[in-house]
Amino acid sequence: AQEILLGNLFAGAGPFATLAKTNEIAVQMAVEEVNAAGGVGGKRLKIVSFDTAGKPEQAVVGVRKLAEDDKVMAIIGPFSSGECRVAFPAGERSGVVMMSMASSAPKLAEPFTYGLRNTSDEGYMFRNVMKTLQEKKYPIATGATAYATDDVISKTMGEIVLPNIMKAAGTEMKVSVTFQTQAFDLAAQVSELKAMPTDLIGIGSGPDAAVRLAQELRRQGHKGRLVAGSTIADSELATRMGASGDGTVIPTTFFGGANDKAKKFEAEFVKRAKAAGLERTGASQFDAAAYDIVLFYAHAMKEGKVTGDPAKLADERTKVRDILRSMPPFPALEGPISFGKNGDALKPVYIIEMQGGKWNLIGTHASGS
Amino acid sequence: MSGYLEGVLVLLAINVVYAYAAFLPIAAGQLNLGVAGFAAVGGYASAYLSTTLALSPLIAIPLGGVAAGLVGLGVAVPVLRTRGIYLALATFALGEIVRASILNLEVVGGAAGYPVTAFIRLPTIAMFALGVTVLVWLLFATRFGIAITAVHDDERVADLMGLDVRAFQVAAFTLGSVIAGIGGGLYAHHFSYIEAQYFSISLSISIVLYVLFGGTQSVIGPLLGAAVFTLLPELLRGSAQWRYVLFAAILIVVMVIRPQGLITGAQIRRLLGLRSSASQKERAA
Amino acid sequence: MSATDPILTLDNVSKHFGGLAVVENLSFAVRRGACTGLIGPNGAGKTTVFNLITGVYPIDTGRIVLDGVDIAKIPSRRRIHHGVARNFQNIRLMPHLSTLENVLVGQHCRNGGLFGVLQPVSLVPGNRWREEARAALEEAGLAAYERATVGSLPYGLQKRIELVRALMAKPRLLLLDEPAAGLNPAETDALRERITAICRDRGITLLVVEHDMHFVGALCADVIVLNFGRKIAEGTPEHVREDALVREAYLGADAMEPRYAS
Amino acid sequence: MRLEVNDLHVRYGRVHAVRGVSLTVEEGEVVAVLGANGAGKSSLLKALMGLEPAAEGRVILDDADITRWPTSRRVRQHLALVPEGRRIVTSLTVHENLLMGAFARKDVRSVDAEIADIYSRFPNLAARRDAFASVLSGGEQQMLAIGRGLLSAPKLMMLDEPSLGLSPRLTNEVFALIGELNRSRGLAILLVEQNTHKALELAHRAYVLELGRKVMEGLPSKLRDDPSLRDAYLGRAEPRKHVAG
Amino acid sequence: MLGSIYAMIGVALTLSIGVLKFLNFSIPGVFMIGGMSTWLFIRHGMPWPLAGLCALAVGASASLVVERFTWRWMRNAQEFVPLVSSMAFLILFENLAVAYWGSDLQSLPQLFGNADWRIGGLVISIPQLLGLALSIVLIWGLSLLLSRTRIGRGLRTIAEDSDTAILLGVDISRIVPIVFVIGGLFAALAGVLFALNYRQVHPFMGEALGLKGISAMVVGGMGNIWGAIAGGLIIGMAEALSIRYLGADFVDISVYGLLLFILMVRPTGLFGGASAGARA
Ligand SMILES: Nc1ncnc2c1ncn2[C@@H]1O[C@H](COP(=O)(O)OP(=O)(O)OP(=O)(O)O)[C@@H](O)[C@H]1O
Ligand SMILES: Nc1ncnc2c1ncn2[C@@H]1O[C@H](COP(=O)(O)OP(=O)(O)OP(=O)(O)O)[C@@H](O)[C@H]1O
Ligand SMILES: [Mg+2]
Ligand SMILES: [Mg+2]
Repeated sequence: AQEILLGNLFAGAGPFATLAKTNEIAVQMAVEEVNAAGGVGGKRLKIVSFDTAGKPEQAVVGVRKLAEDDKVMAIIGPFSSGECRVAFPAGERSGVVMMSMASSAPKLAEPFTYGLRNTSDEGYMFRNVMKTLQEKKYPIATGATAYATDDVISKTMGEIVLPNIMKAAGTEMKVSVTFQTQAFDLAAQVSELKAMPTDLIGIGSGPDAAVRLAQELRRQGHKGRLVAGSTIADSELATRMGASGDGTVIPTTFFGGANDKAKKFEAEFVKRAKAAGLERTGASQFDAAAYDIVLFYAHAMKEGKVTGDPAKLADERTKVRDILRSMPPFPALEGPISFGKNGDALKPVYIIEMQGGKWNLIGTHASGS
Repeated sequence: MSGYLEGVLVLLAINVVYAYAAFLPIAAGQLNLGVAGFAAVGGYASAYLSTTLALSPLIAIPLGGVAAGLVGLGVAVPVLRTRGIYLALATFALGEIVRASILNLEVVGGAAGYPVTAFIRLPTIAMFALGVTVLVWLLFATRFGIAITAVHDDERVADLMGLDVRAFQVAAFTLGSVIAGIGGGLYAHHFSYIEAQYFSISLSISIVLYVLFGGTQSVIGPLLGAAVFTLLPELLRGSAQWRYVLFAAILIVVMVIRPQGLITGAQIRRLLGLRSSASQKERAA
Repeated sequence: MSATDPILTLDNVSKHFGGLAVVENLSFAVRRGACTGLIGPNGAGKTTVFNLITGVYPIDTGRIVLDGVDIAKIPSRRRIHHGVARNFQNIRLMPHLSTLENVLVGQHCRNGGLFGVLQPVSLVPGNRWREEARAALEEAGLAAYERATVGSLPYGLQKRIELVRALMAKPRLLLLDEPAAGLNPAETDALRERITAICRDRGITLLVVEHDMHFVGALCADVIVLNFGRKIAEGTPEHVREDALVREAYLGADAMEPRYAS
Repeated sequence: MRLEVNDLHVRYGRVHAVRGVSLTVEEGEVVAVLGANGAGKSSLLKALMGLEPAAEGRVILDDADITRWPTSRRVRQHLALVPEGRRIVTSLTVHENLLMGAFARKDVRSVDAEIADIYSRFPNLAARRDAFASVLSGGEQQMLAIGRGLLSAPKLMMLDEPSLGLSPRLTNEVFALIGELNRSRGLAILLVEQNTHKALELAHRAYVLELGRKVMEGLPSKLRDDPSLRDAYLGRAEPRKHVAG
Repeated sequence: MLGSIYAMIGVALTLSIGVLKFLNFSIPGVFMIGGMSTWLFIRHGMPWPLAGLCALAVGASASLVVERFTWRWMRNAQEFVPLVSSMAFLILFENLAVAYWGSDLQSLPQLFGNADWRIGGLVISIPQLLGLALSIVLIWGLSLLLSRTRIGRGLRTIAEDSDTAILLGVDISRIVPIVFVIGGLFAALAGVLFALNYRQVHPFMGEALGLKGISAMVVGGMGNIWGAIAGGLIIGMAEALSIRYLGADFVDISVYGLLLFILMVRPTGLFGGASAGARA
């Protein structure tokens, strides 16, 4: 074969559609770069896409199609934790490496050998947020949490990760309120928070609920600083929160302004997004992660001298897996990255603060710090 | 067989089981929007049994169905006090309560979901689907099927003809729950992982749509409906982001042409090669 | 009326809807094996009497005794097991069932146990119950419509199907509410002959409501006349026809108009 | 108002219910349509009212071809049908049902008086004025259907078995009423009736349908004397059992 | 406030099911269209009142399209069947929105400076209050229309038996679209109010609210407009109270538990009078 195939499981319809679309742009950029640099062992990379519509069942069908029918070397995605949960067992059975760019549910990849995630542990990320706040001497004496309970990541964030790490940093936890991911009216929760104003409000939720919460907090006149894990990191968050987001501090694994490489990537990305009809101010951490996944695969395939010969497919897939899992920190777009025992990436963390509808970098922490 | 095809067939088989779960109550005039709730009970119960007691899925899945059936039986009497859209809403509420309860049930993982170790493949799933289909077909070849329709059409008269209306309603509801539970068990054991969010109202609604789209008057309807709803989006893959737009448009157009669903009772009679009353009358004329 | 051996006795039965007394202190007996007519003006309560006997509504006071059993205390569903079957004034067939299936529903009270319910009636060739139903349709001249969906059949045919369905219960007492409505005189005559023959052959006692006085006169030995929920007259058709009250309330001026002779 | 029907066909899928029927109802005329069960009488009336599409043929009202008109337009042109099976609106009260009869009318002023007139003719209805129509007895529903039909101020009224379920006395009254309206207002009537004797007594002309086809037409006296018709529709002639006097 | 949005969606639904016996699942889609169009028009520089009005027009037109392809064809179909088409319209609307504007949550700018009204600790936003008042007035007018007028009687006849309605001269091909337009206006208005108050919209915003709207309608007793309002407020309150006292974990259990309980105690909803009982 003159080409080596990579599968791409993306959610072309449903609630992740837009995120998936920008991911595709990032993946395409990476593939072009690799091919421009001579491909893998002289062979070009080619992407075979499968739309899961964000549905777990279809993710499984996708894995089987890509692995068994298209005989891809490895799979980029799936996107969400829900899809990963059912796709990883299927990938394990088919013996094909898969790597998610967004799933961050705790310990999800741990039971699998072929399932990897280019995302970082939320605890590790948030610890660095508190570290930066301390370094910058921001007020952190009192804290509260507000989190969604019907989504496992948000719930773990709100019940365990945020309060424990805040307490460890010396913050006194005062209040905790809960809501549902879909809840639109957070007035009741906010008035409860407002009854006992705190310096920090830790948010455990996705970006949408965070936007709602920020707006309601400001509407009711709460001045506390919002802090969160990477669950609310979204490249457009600053635009969406507007003035109500001022002071919000979050960790992210990708920050466009961090270095030249990132700047160049982001500029190109924004250009391509625009060409595809998407107004973006920057790339999200998922886009960067998707981009890096292609680079990891290319690296591992080169390293393993993968030929793409159908007869050796199973062996070569396993080789790719083994190389990835034992890879020394690889100089990726997001920084030097390697994989831990639990299948999740160890990567640098950038701490950013929102000010006037823009993110500013206020701290950088090296991988595994 | 291609992995893709097998994957799609698995979905089809599971959807067929779900469709029959909704069909039984619909045939008796009950729009059950809680099918997903019963599927959840069956799915979680069978997964729990096969994981903790190391039962074979072949035993655990029917047991899951029984568990769902017991829940169905327990709630049938109060829930069936309501009628029509009220019944639909009551079952919807029931399904959501089941889902929300599982979300808080830490034995089975709560919001984190529940991993299932045992794994079943297409042949097993297809066997279950076939079993359920044959069962429902047989059931509708008996007086039971007629009685269910009679109860649906006119409760009062059915009662006066000596039919135990309540018993038939409860039976249809409960049997539907059992089948839903089996569907949930199949899902759990093929996808190796279940979470409460999957068993949401959207699942219930799509299942009900299979039946309404396929036609509620015959046993083939649910089969057809499930097939269209599973296969059509696959066939439309080529249309990229317009896939579901096209899918919905096709549904709308089909319903305009065939408001009674794809297949109706009268058609079945015609398809089976039986002379229609019309041609007979013409002959008699 | 010599009700020496009544199969059915209503004893002081009353029924009110809200403030409206629809049946009041009604007592009458139906002779076994005979055919009794129940007539009266529109809104007199005839259909309501049927509804009370079959249990569509509970009675307010009184007793309804069928062969020595007070069926007023029995749930409506069980009454058909005691041998009362009926048709409905506004036809009530099951619109989604075929003619044959509608008739099969009529058999339910004879074959309704778990075993009966699970018997495959439509798969096995020559199933006893199905054959019986087909034979009944055949006999009623409806065999051609066996598989038709009943909703689209003309009114007159639906009426006849309902009669077959009621007969499938093998009742001892058959209640017919306006069986001849919608039939022309020739059809009415045919129907009357059929009913007479069936009741004679099967020993069925008949209670019929009908506005066609020729039909009632030819079919019934006894007639009970209701007005405003009360009995205003009873006796033979000839006797009742003479009654001034009946003529005033029910028959109207030209009650005696004869049929056209050729 | 004059109605002319040319070669009308009605089909329900593969059932060919009316097969090329032609008939006329002249201004101020009472015309009866007779036929056995399933002959296609109701289908004919439904097609004339636009409730079923005419598969072939033309319907002409005065000089207008109304074959494709929607029903509402026919109602506004003073065509009315008292349908088979009454079709009472059970979730409305008796009074509201009557008001519905006048739905398409522009001259609302006289409606109240006309309703009062209906009530005086059918005291049963007056007594149940505010009851839901669902509780009415069969005959009362029939009265309501007739009353409702009259309230649309028809110039041509089609009645599908108006005497169905009415007591002998009321049947007479209804027929008398129809005759009276015909004479006093010149209301044209197209009457489908199983009570053949009564219908022929009232009608100026009659048609006979059989299996969707017109098989006979003419004056009532002529039809009455036709032996085949007598056997099929009038019953054996000998007056039985009833006592004269 | 959310209660009044539920109520308006509930009214739109109840209008459709009560008057036309049509469980119209596209209503949540029209709600979304109302919200998304408001955002779109404002983004293109329209002042908010104009944007709101345009959004209403878009919503009403969408509802008309739904009528053209659903009710018109299946008015005599078996119960529940139209659910398929109306659900298909919901899928269609959502996926069209995703295809054109992406699946993101979109934010609207702050439109009313500081329009909040503070009483003690309570913050009530004036636009929310106005929205509530507006919806009550509109709903009141609608209920008068239905119970008093000729059109109302005509609609009730259509509800029971559209063939009879036709027979009596009701021009259903003109009246029914009006009902759809009114329903569409209510749903779209709810969407506009939602967009202006919560300042965020996205293609799937209809689903969750639509379900609450259906609950509101049914709790209130279907076909009863005031019931829909009461139902909306009850659901909204139950939600708020259980969040306050039980936490979000139990919101669904308590709200839906309440719903189930109400239905078991009163199988036709709180204000759903037993409909005219059929007789044998
Ligand atoms: N469920 C009910 N609620 C209130 N009134 C009722 C009910 N059922 C019957 N009625 C009233 O009782 C009276 C008698 O009704 P019924 O149907 O028994 O009359 P009927 O003698 O059969 O008349 P017809 O010959 O017209 O069929 C009618 O005036 C009717 O309106
Ligand atoms: N909706 C329908 N679908 C299919 N066939 C129908 C439908 N309505 C009527 N038919 C058929 O059309 C034929 C004529 O029926 P129609 O009701 O016009 O007869 P009719 O003369 O009015 O009879 P009756 O005296 O019993 O009322 C019958 O064969 C009937 O089965
Ligand atoms: Mg009666
Ligand atoms: Mg007829």
